[in-house]
Amino acid sequence: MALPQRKTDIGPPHYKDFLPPVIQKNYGNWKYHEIINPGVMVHVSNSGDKIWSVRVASPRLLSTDTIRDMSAIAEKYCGGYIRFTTRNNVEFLVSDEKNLEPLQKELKDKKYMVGGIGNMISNIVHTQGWIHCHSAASDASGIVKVLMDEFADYFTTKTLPNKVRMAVACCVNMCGAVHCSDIAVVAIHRKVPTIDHDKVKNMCEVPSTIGACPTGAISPEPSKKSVKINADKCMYCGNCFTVCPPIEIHDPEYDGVAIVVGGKVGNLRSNPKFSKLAIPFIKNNPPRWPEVTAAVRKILDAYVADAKKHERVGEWIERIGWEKFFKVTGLPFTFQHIDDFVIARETFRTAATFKW
Amino acid sequence: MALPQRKTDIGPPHYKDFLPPVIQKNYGNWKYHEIINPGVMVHVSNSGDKIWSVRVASPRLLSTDTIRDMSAIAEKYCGGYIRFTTRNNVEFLVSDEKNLEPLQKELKDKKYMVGGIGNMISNIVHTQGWIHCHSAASDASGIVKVLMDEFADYFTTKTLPNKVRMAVACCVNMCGAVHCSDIAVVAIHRKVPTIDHDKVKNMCEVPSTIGACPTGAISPEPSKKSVKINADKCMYCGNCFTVCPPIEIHDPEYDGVAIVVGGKVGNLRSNPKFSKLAIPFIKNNPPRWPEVTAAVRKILDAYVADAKKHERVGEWIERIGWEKFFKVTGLPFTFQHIDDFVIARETFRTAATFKW
Amino acid sequence: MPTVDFQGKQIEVDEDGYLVNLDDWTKDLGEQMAKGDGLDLTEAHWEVINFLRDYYAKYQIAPMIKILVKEIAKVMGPEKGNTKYLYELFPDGPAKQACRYAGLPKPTGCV
Amino acid sequence: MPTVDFQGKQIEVDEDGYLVNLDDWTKDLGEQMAKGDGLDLTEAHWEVINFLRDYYAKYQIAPMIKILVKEIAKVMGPEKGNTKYLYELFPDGPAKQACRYAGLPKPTGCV
Amino acid sequence: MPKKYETPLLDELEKGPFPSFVTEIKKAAARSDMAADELGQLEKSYRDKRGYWKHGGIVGVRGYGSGVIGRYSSLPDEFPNVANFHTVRINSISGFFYTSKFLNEMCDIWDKYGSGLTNLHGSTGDLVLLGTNTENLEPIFAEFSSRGWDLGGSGSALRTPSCCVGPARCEWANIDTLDITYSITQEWQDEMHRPAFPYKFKFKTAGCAVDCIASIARADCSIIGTWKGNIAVDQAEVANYAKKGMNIQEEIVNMCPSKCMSYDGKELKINDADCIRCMHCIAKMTKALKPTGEKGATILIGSKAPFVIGATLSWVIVPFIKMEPPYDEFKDLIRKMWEFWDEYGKNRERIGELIIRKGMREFLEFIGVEPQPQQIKEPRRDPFFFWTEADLQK
Amino acid sequence: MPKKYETPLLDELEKGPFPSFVTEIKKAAARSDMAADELGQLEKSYRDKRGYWKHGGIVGVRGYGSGVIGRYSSLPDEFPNVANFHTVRINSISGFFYTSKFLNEMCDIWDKYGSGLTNLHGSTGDLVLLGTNTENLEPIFAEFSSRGWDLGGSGSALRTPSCCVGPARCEWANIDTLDITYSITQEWQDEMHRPAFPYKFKFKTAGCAVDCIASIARADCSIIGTWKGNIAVDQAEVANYAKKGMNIQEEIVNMCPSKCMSYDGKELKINDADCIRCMHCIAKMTKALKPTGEKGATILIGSKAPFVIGATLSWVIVPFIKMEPPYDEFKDLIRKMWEFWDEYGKNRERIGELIIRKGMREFLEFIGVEPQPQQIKEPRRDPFFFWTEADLQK
Ligand code: SRM
Ligand code: SRM
Ligand code: SRM
Ligand code: SRM
Ligand code: SF4
Ligand code: SF4
Ligand code: SF4
Ligand code: SF4
Ligand code: SF4
Ligand code: SF4
Ligand code: SF4
Ligand code: SF4
Repeated sequence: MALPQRKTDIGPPHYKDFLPPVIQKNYGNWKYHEIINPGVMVHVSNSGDKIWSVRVASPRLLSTDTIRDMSAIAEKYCGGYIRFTTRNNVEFLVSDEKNLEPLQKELKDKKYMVGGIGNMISNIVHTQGWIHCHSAASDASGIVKVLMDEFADYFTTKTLPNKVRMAVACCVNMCGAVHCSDIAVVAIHRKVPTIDHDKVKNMCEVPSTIGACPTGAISPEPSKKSVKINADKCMYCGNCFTVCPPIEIHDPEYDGVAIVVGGKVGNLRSNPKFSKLAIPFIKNNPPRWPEVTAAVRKILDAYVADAKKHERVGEWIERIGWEKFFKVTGLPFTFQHIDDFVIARETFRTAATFKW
Repeated sequence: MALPQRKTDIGPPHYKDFLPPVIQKNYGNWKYHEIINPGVMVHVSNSGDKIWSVRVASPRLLSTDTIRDMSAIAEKYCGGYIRFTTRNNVEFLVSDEKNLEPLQKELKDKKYMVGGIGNMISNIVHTQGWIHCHSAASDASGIVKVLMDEFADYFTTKTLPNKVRMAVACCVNMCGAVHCSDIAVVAIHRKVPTIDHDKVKNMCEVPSTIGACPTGAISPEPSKKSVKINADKCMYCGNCFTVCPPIEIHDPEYDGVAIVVGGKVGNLRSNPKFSKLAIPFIKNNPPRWPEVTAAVRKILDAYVADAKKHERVGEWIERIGWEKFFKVTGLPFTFQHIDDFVIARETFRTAATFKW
Repeated sequence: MPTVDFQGKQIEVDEDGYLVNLDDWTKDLGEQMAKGDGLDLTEAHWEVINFLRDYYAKYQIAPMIKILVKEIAKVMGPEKGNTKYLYELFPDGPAKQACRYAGLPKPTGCV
Repeated sequence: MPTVDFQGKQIEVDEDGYLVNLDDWTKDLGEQMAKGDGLDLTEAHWEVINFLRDYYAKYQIAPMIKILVKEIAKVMGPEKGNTKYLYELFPDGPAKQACRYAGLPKPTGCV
Repeated sequence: MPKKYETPLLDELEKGPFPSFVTEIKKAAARSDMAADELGQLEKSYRDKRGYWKHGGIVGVRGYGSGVIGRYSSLPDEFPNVANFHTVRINSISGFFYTSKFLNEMCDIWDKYGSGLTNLHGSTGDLVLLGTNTENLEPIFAEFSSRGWDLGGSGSALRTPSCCVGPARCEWANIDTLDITYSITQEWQDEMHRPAFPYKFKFKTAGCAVDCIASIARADCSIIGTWKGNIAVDQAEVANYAKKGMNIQEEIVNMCPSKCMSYDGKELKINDADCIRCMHCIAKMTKALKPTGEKGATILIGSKAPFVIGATLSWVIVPFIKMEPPYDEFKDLIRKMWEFWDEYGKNRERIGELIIRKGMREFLEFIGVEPQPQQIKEPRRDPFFFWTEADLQK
Repeated sequence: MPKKYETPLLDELEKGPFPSFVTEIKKAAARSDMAADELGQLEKSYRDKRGYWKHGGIVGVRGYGSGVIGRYSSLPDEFPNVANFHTVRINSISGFFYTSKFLNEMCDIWDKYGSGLTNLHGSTGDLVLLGTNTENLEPIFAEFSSRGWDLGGSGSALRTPSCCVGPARCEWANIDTLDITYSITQEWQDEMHRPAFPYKFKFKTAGCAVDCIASIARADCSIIGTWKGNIAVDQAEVANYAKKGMNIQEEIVNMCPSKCMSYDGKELKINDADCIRCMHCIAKMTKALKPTGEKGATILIGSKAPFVIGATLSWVIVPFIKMEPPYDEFKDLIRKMWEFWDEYGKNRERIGELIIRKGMREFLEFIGVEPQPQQIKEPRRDPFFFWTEADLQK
């Protein structure tokens, strides 16, 4: 069968063609919203018009089967209009109030997980992992799955002091917002990469490889037309591996994840914050990484128990102080927690004030 | 006349021998103090004993004449006991209350400036300047004199929201606490140093000179057995000049001072803070640097007008925000204010929040 | 490892057709690779390929596109100093085709 | 500039007696400088002076005291590896005397 | 019939309440050889605790240098159907709005030419078609582009811009995030499809400082809506919130970062001159508070992941700019930034890293933006700084 | 009769209420040739807007490598009496206490051998004798040392330690600042007099976190007194402060950085577990509040002026250490730090710079101190970090 005529540089279709009519009409004219329950919110326009959004969880990795099923549901209750959120949840956009209940019923019947709106744990931003990326030091989807199972009630019913944004990245390239999440998991290596010297000269740009190293651990090895790594300086980031295929860094024995906490991106109350290291390492333990869920549980529970209303995880920690964070969570403080990278000195405690 | 027998490595005398008896008796046993007036405070011991301290300003550079005069006063009213403060004021230590009034009278009669205790401008920490240092880009004593003249009433009578600690350094070696002062003046150069190449090879360690440059602007000039300076990278700090005499950086036409603000060293309320750049440059205008006093006056007045009780200058600025500091003081904001040194990125505004 | 037959010899290439041993490269091999993609290499193509090879020999890295574009502008005239022109010459893109024909290592990372 | 008379020649020195032209240095000049301070240079002194000269020739800087002390410990025995011993040899201190006799530039800065 | 693999480990991940990606792969694996081998290889990864993919390949569609991520299995013999298994990035719709019609069409094409697996969406915001063979790339492109869809970015190119839902369904949007995203995407098609930058470049647009697209954390250019004017207070609604149990003093006034609010139990007062527009009070009392006055955006530059100098957040370059179609002033500004990057950027150097390396002054002078205290948290601390000849003459 | 210079510019600095350094120089110049030439040269500096001193010279007293700052005029012909004009640093008394007897003796010696000018005190804390000729150095040293005084530090050596007035006259001192200063000064005379460090090293000791000696800003080792225990509250005195007009809520409770205080108009309560011992409440209500429990010090390392990497503040190494004579534990700790510095320090590298260069871990392991969250403001942000073989086996 002949292929249709290809076009180039046309860009995506215009968004207007995908907006429900009530949105087109009230575009930019919304007055307020109300959260009806963790799965449903309504936006009310200055004109009085309303649109209801019903949110369901998604594993993000979707088969066409599931997409077709969602389409069918959207057609039945939403005039075919559906959207995805910036955290990969699905939102059914309901223009007609009478469809709201039947839609929710069908979703529940079909075992869709409804929720995530308000002060909840919403979906976990994540990345490819062993599913599609060469760089992964762990799997992202699996960890997301077990964490969301563990905290499902915080998606569907139980509320928190504020939203808790989680992320999982399968390597330190961090193709998510790990570096600014309330609680996040990032996969790391812990062994110096090995180099297949014979291949370097054919497959690898030596200057780029040297330049890729954040700590300057790589230098030329002219005799082999290759490079060498100063093991004392290497902190296993894998950037050399990214730019130079003959360098190998995976080591199942020593790969695993670190947990970082206290980041945020919004400007509310306090400025956007980076996540900071809470747990330097947990071994990969597929398929359900029980040590990871337990660790996150410990941190989350401490937050829930102690945070004030509206306080994000990072705001809570900054209020009580990091020394107290380690105390209340019982997490050990190690040399790995003390920064020794570029802005290390800015993290040292240049004050005589702290808690015991 | 034969010299007395020299001794070595004996260290200073024991401090006990210099403490008034009431202090010896109540050493470590003080209960509280009261500030009677800006020039007098009393410390009360758990035993009920008291010691009064009467503070007078000092230019720090003292002739033996003046020291003898102070000694005489101390002998008359204080059993000969006198001390200097960490900011170079003089404290007459009165053990007998009845000496308090006559002492104050004599000090006033002799035109000693009494004050500095409490929420005042105390003496200005400073350095050698043109009086004794080869490195000076301005004079310290002169600037201190005109500033203290300008703000004399804040030493003797008028109180402030909190102490205002000032410092003056005659070059960026900053032999004072300029980098952590409420308001400070630091002398700077603005021209690339010149090199007397012939002398470098005899008088100067090339590697040390290269290593001294904070920006890596210096490299070897092997043909001349000397060094060369990359003018684009040089920010006129003068460190090369310090380590290598054949390098000259003084340029009366372009030398002058910068004003930094908002630093503190104490841990009260907020952590110790660095001073930050407020005014990048004011030309040297001896003998009385009127532009410097006017600029400091402007900053101080804004602080006095707007700060809450107990707020230090830096705490006030952080509360209102730096953008508002520039607005209320009317000081221009320039490219020089934006950091481009080692931790520059940490000073960029990584938030969408600020005042107009 | 896949191979290509070149003048009777089996030359090793990777999945994307880049040489496994850069020393295997000859001008003719470049021509043959292009033919495989349905391309006849003109002088204009060779201008690019030679620049890539020279640059690589000198710096051990492939030039950034912007450098390549500037070079072309210099040699072929400013109206050709843009990526459009490069894609006219090499429809699959300079990374995919020109670097391959030039016998450079496969560009990495930037995906 | 002050000068010193050395074997009939006027050698330029600075206020502290350091050579203005390092090339003027000879062993005898070193000896003469020491004599001026009332010192007779023994082998132990020369051990230090030679080390200073070698080090300077190699690195273009005077060694840090700690390096000098370690070197002495190595050559003369651990009981002499301390500053006390250095000050016994050179009562005015290694910077003021040994570097000067060795014809090194005047140490700067560290005051 | 695709091959059926035993997956005891992955099966564990079908348990529990959250929808399972394993179930999704299994659904596709029932029909697709590719999906089946993906499942098989993944089970092996779970067993061996390591991935089995090789370094990215160079594949794509004619005329484009980007839009496809090449991927080869390192176990091609064991899993031949994923021996090559590339992802195709389809440029999504502003705000991630879809219709069932389009989704169904998309599924039809993808079932025909690909694994039947997708990511809705990738982290950058593309509609990711997860896994197909090299020979299917051109057909897929023809099918999509003929229907009005195009590929997104990859490589050292402009990446697919994305945005929050904004004016389409949010009362706080100060700018038209969807239109801005559409407009810049259309404007810079060439920059997206034919990599010519030193490294990747990402735009993300948020309607307000809540930043529901995380623009400040992961966009080379973060566009964040804001306003110049007062917050209008509806005191009756304030009273309503109080009545419903909100502790206005604790939850709102005390949490205001600029401490510019006060509440006496009746009236909520805002000293607007001191408000830093953090959005806290507005977000928590949406019925009572509303920004008024001029609307526009703050432009921030430079956020990215940790390599090479550590993760960065975007920082303010232009505190306020009007954002109205056709956004010429904004686009000109971006062009100047790219010119700067083009001039000085090293290979694999993001624009933010370049600015940190070169200093803000060179960048600001190049793009013609004045120094302003809004660009910094605090002025420099050390008295080391540069003077140009022109500065000296002032 | 010393030469008399016209000083129209400097005369301007005799005006105004603050005591004039010019007047001081003039007083000395009336008797001293050196002081007279100092005055003349200074007037010239004021006219030409530049200093006229040359790079430091190497002068000193026998057996010492430090204690004297060599200084030569660059205009020796014009001002021959300051052609060489060195300063002598006399090690001051802990807490800067003096008797008139000593001061008078000091003046006698200094008038005989020097310019008659002093600094009371230098920034480091020495009693600075400002300006004398080379030939007077030995006599000056003999006069002082025979009376029980010694020189202070200079060069790459231990510098004269200094401290706040502490227990001698302050109710807040947690440690005996004077005794500590005396003890370390005596302990390390050799380190002070015979430079053998990579660069200078300064101790400053403050009795509490008020830090009246600015130790955290300008000491390689800052010793700051602190306590482990509760703050005892005298409620009657609290009431007194309130009666006298203190707004306790505003001035004390709201300004407490850890927000661990509360006040209901009657009782002031402190949640001691959350107190960070900043000293604010205690300083402002000294009669009402008093720390109790164990006393000791926090040891911080590393503050210094801007060269080469920018100014630093000291940071916590040991959160709490007992400080009781003979301070052996503390002294051993310092010796280990010096060993580390000796081992790895480069020429002109302060210990703080070295730790920043090498990383805290190497330093802490070397000196045998555990990692503790009190040492940092916050943990690292980027997931780049080291593992030793031992770590991996854990
Ligand atoms: C749908 C979505 C935008 C989109 O274009 O898709 C969205 C929608 C809304 N956000 Fe958001 N936010 C969305 C991602 C975000 C993100 C981005 C992210 O998570 O990566 C953030 C920044 C998180 C951070 O700071 O780290 C975000 C931080 C907020 C906040 C701030 C919470 C706080 O106090 O810190 C609010 C205000 C609130 O909840 O009071 C908010 C409020 C809202 C409101 C109420 C805005 C409105 O008036 O419509 C919307 C519903 C709230 C809800 O879901 O609870 N939204 N929101 C995104 C839903 C993601 C999801 O599936 O859960
Ligand atoms: C005498 C002196 C110690 C010495 O050993 O010489 C001293 C003595 C006292 N200081 Fe201080 N401080 C002295 C230098 C300092 C310094 C160091 C400096 O300025 O370089 C500081 C740190 C400044 C900073 O943070 O930048 C300092 C910050 C304070 C503070 C904290 C003020 C604040 O709230 O930030 C207090 C507490 C107060 O005033 O309430 C204080 C309180 C006191 C008390 C009340 C302590 C006491 O109970 O005796 C003493 C009298 C206060 C006064 O002068 O107003 N002292 N005080 C120093 C006098 C210097 C002078 O001549 O003015
Ligand atoms: C697919 C996606 C993850 C996902 O599962 O969603 C992804 C996947 C990859 N990213 Fe990413 N990045 C993706 C969003 C991101 C983001 C988030 C964002 O865009 O908001 C980031 C962090 C923000 C940033 O740009 O810094 C991100 C930072 C990186 C980096 C680090 C770049 C840096 O400057 O430090 C690399 C490394 C590189 O470029 O070589 C990278 C590289 C990669 C590569 C190409 C790995 C490589 O070196 O070959 C991954 C291909 C995976 C595969 O085989 O499918 N990816 N990458 C995301 C793109 C989907 C889409 O187009 O929608
Ligand atoms: C006299 C004094 C200033 C004063 O007027 O009080 C002083 C004077 C000099 N200092 Fe200083 N420093 C003095 C306290 C300081 C302080 C403050 C302190 O010790 O609390 C500092 C900042 C803290 C620090 O240590 O970093 C200080 C940081 C410097 C530096 C920068 C060191 C660095 O690591 O960045 C230098 C440069 C150098 O060492 O070459 C320096 C160098 C100098 C030299 C020796 C200049 C030179 O390179 O030859 C000055 C000699 C002046 C002269 O001819 O009389 N001086 N110097 C202070 C010593 C008096 C005393 O012993 O009591
Ligand atoms: S985070 Fe790393 S492993 Fe995961 S998708 Fe991105 S580059 Fe690949
Ligand atoms: S893994 Fe990272 S730190 Fe180690 S050599 Fe490679 S690039 Fe450098
Ligand atoms: S600050 Fe500079 S000029 Fe002033 S005394 Fe110190 S080194 Fe000399
Ligand atoms: S003045 Fe400072 S920046 Fe300039 S060359 Fe000398 S050391 Fe470097
Ligand atoms: S960023 Fe602001 S405008 Fe956009 S969806 Fe979130 S709250 Fe609404
Ligand atoms: S927007 Fe933020 S800063 Fe402004 S009044 Fe509301 S809470 Fe305060
Ligand atoms: S630092 Fe503390 S103990 Fe020392 S004088 Fe100041 S307030 Fe008193
Ligand atoms: S000492 Fe500081 S932290 Fe502790 S209670 Fe008092 S004000 Fe609060």
